[in-house]
Amino acid sequence: RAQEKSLKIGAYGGYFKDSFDKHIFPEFTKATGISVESIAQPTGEAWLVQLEQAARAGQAPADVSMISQVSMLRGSAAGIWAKLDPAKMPNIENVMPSFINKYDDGSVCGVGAVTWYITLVSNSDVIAQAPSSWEELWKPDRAGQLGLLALVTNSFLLDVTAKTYFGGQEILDTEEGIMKVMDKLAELKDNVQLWYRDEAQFEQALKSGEIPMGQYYHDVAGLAAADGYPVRSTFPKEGGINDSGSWAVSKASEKLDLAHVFIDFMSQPEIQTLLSRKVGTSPTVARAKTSLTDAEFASVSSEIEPIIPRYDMYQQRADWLSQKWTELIVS
Amino acid sequence: MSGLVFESIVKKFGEFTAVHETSLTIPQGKFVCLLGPSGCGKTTLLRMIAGLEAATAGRILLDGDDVTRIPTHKRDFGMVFQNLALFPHLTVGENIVYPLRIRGVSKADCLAAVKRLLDLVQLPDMAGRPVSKLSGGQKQRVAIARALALEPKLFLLDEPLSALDAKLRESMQIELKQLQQKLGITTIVVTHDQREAMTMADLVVVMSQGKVHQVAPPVEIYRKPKDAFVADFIGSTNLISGRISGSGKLAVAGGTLLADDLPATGDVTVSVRPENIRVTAGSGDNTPGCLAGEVSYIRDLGASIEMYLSVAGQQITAITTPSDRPDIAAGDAVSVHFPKDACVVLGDA
Amino acid sequence: MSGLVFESIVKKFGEFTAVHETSLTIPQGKFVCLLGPSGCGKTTLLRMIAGLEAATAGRILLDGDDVTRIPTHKRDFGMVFQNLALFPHLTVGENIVYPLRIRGVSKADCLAAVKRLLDLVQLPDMAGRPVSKLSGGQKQRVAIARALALEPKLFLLDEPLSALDAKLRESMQIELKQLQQKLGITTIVVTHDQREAMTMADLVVVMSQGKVHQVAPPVEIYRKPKDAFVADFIGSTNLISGRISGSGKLAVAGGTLLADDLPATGDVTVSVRPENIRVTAGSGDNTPGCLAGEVSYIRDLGASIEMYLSVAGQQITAITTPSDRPDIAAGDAVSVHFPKDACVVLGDA
Amino acid sequence: MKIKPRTFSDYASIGFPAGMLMVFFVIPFGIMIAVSFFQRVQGAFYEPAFVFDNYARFLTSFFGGILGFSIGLAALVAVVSVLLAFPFTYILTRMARRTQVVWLVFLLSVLSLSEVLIGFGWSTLLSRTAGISNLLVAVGILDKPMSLSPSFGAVMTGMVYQTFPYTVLVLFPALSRLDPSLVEVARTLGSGPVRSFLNVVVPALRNSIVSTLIMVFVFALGCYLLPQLLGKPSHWTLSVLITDQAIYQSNMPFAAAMAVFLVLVSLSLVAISLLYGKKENAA
Amino acid sequence: MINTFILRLFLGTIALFMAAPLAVVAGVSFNERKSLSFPPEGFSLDWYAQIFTEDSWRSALFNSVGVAVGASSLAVVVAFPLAWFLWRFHAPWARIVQVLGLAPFILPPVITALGFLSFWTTAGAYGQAWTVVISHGIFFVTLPLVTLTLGFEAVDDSLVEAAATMGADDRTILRTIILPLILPYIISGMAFAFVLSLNEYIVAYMAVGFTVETLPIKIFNSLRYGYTPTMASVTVLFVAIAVVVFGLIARFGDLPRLLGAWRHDDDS
Ligand SMILES: Nc1ncnc2c1ncn2[C@@H]1O[C@H](COP(=O)(O)OP(=O)(O)OP(=O)(O)O)[C@@H](O)[C@H]1O
Ligand SMILES: Nc1ncnc2c1ncn2[C@@H]1O[C@H](COP(=O)(O)OP(=O)(O)OP(=O)(O)O)[C@@H](O)[C@H]1O
Ligand SMILES: [Mg+2]
Ligand SMILES: [Mg+2]
Repeated sequence: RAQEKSLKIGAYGGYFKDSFDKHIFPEFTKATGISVESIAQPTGEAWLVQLEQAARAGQAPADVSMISQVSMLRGSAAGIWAKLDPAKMPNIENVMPSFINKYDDGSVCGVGAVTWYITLVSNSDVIAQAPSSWEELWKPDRAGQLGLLALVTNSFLLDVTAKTYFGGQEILDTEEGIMKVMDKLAELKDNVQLWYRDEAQFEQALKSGEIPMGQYYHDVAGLAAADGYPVRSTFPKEGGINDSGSWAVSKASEKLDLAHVFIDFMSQPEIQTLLSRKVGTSPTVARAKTSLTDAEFASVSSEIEPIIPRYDMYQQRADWLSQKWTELIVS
Repeated sequence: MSGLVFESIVKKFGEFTAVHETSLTIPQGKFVCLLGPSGCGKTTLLRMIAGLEAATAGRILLDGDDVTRIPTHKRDFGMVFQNLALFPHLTVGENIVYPLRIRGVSKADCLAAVKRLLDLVQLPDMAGRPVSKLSGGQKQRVAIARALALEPKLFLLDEPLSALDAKLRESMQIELKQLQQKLGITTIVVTHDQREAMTMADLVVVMSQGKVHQVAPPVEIYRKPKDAFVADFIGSTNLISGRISGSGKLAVAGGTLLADDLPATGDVTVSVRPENIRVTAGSGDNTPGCLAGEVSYIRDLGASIEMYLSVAGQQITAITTPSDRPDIAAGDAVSVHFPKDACVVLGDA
Repeated sequence: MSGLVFESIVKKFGEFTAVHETSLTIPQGKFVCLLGPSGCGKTTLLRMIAGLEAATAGRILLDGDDVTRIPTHKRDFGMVFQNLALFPHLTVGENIVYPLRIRGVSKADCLAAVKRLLDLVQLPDMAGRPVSKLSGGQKQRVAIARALALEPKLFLLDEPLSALDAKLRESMQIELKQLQQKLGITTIVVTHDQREAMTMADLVVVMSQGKVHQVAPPVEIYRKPKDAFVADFIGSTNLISGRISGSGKLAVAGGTLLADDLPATGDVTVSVRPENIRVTAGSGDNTPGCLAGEVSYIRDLGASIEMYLSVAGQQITAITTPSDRPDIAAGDAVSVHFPKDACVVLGDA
Repeated sequence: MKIKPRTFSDYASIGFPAGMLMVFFVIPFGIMIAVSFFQRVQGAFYEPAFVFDNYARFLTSFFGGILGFSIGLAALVAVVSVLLAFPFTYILTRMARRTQVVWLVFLLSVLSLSEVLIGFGWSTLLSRTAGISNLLVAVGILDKPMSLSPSFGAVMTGMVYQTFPYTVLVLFPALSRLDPSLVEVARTLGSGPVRSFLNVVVPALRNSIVSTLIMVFVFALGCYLLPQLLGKPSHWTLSVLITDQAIYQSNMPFAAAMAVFLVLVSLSLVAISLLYGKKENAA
Repeated sequence: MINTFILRLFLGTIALFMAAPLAVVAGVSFNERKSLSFPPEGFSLDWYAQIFTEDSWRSALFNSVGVAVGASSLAVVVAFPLAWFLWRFHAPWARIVQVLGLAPFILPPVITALGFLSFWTTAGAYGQAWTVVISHGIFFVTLPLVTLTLGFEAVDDSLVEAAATMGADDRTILRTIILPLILPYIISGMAFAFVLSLNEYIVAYMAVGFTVETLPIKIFNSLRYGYTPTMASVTVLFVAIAVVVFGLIARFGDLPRLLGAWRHDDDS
């Protein structure tokens, strides 16, 4: 029966899922004969809670899910991911090693699915000169003009501050160092008009010029600009923030074999190219292996060396960080 | 034994005794009024008959059968509630055949019954009306028709007329009485209006504070009240204390009175109705049955004239009609006549 | 001009005219009862006096000043509502001094006023009670005390006694009347109970369907009703149609009657109270003022006896006391006597 | 006419709802209480245990401040809502039936406006580029348009907007059953309309007002979306942080502990005000 | 007389206050471009069409309505016997069940949501569509419980007794007297539960967020990738449905009475 050859795949609900449903999953089904039941999953963290709760009860709301890095680590700590067998997925050779997630014992539990950039965005009607550095966020004349992400685990502003003012992310190794970074970060608080959680909350304000500057997703900003809104995304000289999502399989899933087939399929350079073109994400394979043109590549990525968040820190100090962060922005 | 019998019935609500031990027999086919002041337990008694309230002790027999434990819906008694309790979501006709319909009587038979019952209560052609569109008197009749739909063994009415205005009420009393005579069903009506009881009943049961004081036909209740409570409650009366002297005479303050059925000796209370007292101008002869008094004041109510008299320090009220009014005014000395057959010697309440 | 004057007052609710053009003078210091069947506009009239309802046309004058446009809270009239409307969140004392407190009267003066008013209504030491803990009659008196706290120019009461039971009601009527006499305030009481009006009022205003029928002292209302409505509404009566013949005689079916104040000619209606009709056994002499009749039936109500007679095809009711009861039974031929001064010739309603 | 339940079928009728509520309400809530004592595993989830760490973590001045703010905000929302809704409902109940129906349908329909959209609507109305301040500029009250959101005022506006229809609907029965003659009698005794409203209507309905305040307060305390959409982080309530901890930090034990605490606090506030109300009544 | 000007001003301000966000939402729903600009740019009804043409919105709409119908029916089914029992029988302990029925509404919604999440995963039914129906049904049981309690209190005891004297047993009374009389209260309790369930987000999200996308979840998900005017048009549609539903209730029932006013006219 067809049911046996079907897979439940979670992708972020909304635009993301729509694009996958339209452009990617049909290709997969065509190529493998495995049908896909796509599942609108909420934000990574919330989805993780649900996966975890379900796994405790031996259930898998989705077989394969796209999970952000912080959540990947959390999930591995709790051991909710199934171990993957690289031998069954020859194509993951293509994926850059930094996008392969492993358990402490070295076994693979996640494979890079897509990556994206968070950059400095601005409204070109309000701000004539495109900003070129994250330092722009600290400028006194930006008072009340910024929109920043509200969670420590998705804004990655600690990494940005460390890179911009403390010569690199090493300072984040110790709690004292992190506190210094936070003190620096506290200086820009007066500039922030909006700490947002849902992208659209900021997007609307950015488009209208209500809040003319902030951090935002490079790909979505590009779509808005293409629609004719006065929105621009700039890779600052310190680098854009590069975050990624990995495919991971719930331990409770009974379709590990099919999941291998799927992940293998998604790791092909051609599919990564397709993703960049249709979904707007940046590939997890080296650019050279893709057939992206310069213009296409520029629209999803940049040659400037990115800021890769200190995921280890976000995992190991999770509660302490969230407490300090909350105190930082709330007080 | 045909009729309704109460055997030592008691009803308590928690600590409070609403009906004290009561035994009572109501013969088949009679029209009975339960009469008494508010809160005396009339409704409670009626509800026990209907099975809406469980008796705390005692038995209720109907035609010799014990019905005490039979649930209300199996008793087949017709009952009209004080507020009529017409079903607001049903039409007049639907209300009337409700008891038939829930027994699965056929549509045709129901229609026939509606017609018959509406004719009986003189409301033909009203079957389709919603009950909210009826006048008070019409509602009344629908409630009665509904209670009669089953040809009940017993017909119970709880202050059925209290919500009506005086004129309508009077005509409904007469109609109700005629209906009962026509159908011959034992009927028990609760009321606190003594006039209503006097008009309708074959038998009046006077209650107060959970106790039955007297059971008798209306005129007897009025003319021969058993105790001071009944005398005072039914109509108004003058209560005069007296003492029976050795010679079989009744001595009261200010003179002596004449009365029938005097006990041998002791202190007694005598009830004399105001309308039976005759007042004449001038201080009288002070023979037995006549006392000297003084007029306190006179109230002219149109249809009748009330004279408030002071007789040997006691307040006495007499009533007369305008045509018989003696020529007296406040302050005048008068003779107050107490006819022998008007003086009723009371038992203990 | 001292007193309350209505000048061509009209009140409409939308299309519906609740009070038709009415002019009326109520002299200072009188006790007035507004009497009439339900829905006749009594409450509306009273509310217009209080300013709770705006008159559609006309003026209301108090002691010569036009008060028609003065808002209620500036009129200084005391009013007692049918449901009493005591403030549930205040104690007895606080209720009573409410009108003083909102005028900033000092605490000490308020205390004194509470004491004085509670003494007046015979409820001393009740000041601290919550109003929910009062009996019906006590609530009544608190409402009256509150309305009197300001020494109002006018004292208005809307069916103040309708919620009370018969005995309590009677005693409250007397108290109310005595209070009014003591204070001498012009008092207007709405009621639909004619007995109440007869007992209390100096002046009765009889209304029906938004119109005033008669304004007169109670006994005059009863003895000399102006029209058939008043005659029938106040007490019960026999209405007999007649025609005045050329010779100044009043011809009715079955004979002639005698009456005062006969108009020259035409058709008239005569009202004769049942208690004024005398019945004797045997067919009579058929002189003027006496008609031959037949007994339909007799009802013994204890205090009185009702005789239903058929006189020349018309139903006539006569009432007598037990002591005057003629020796007749249903079916007997009787003479029915209509005394001359009992026959009242009515105007058009 | 109430009787004691006797037969099996008498009990059956309550058995079903009681069972449903036990299984689907008491057990889930019991699980949450249990979870609040579980051991948090840093960087992962939690393990069954019996520890008070989660409560201990909560008892800091930081969370104390947030709890204080949440209670203050909820209380203020309740007070403002009732202040607006009480006179409004009073006027409403005195209007013609037809008008009442129109208003009621309108208010009930506003209830079907989702919270996100309320947040969006108000953030637009309070924005610099498209908001009310532009109108104020047009009529000359302001020099230039200003941004009014996010701000405390915006949070208040949004929450009052959300609670207002509920408040009206809760007050409606009490006010429409209020005997109109109380006000009329006050007027015959010399109180003007405003005064009689203040010293008759309000005190006569004090109990309804207190229970409405409690209801709105509890409702506002549970609100987690509007403070995020219309407020700065300093305006976030405990409910926001509970959501954060549960969802974004995967810290269910701590979230549960905060929630249990919140429920306890609101229940005790409710109990206190009820007791207070009782006492006033008895006096 | 009350100063009518101040009165009108007050009522007008309230009306404006209540209508303003509605106006924004409605305005936005007519935007020509896929943006939530206000004032709207251009005019288009596409976003309304999209509710029905686009699969995901349409299914979200149907899911929501389906869940709301199921949940509000369940809430009534649970509340009815409880309210009936409380009204019919004298049993003090039943108050506990009543408090349980009133409690779900008092808890912060997040907690209810997490409780259900744990519960359904433990029970092994996590993610099944019907779990959200039960969750909502229990969450909103308070509303019909309150209206039904009101409704039963409004049933005149003597109607029941009258029916009993005519031979109706408990069951017959329930069917022929109580149900017809209480129907308006059932409807209004159900309508309240329906409307609230339609808009409930977090419980639905936690219980079945990933399998059954209800409208609020759909709106939230689309919040992540840009507001679309469709969410405004859906909301406008919702409000319109509510107007129709409550308008019908008002037309065929006595809305003020259902909401707790005494009936002044038509005394029986
Ligand atoms: N369910 C009850 N619980 C407690 N006491 C009750 C109950 N029903 C009636 N009583 C009390 O029993 C007494 C008798 O009540 P009942 O209703 O029989 O009076 P009643 O004679 O019908 O009075 P009324 O003329 O006012 O209707 C009253 O004192 C009443 O308070
Ligand atoms: N606010 C109103 N709107 C419309 N009609 C009204 C209003 N108030 C009273 N009416 C009508 O005016 C008429 C007179 O009413 P009113 O209350 O004055 O009667 P009433 O004589 O006091 O009667 P009752 O003895 O029953 O109290 C009635 O027909 C009533 O229906
Ligand atoms: Mg009774
Ligand atoms: Mg009236």
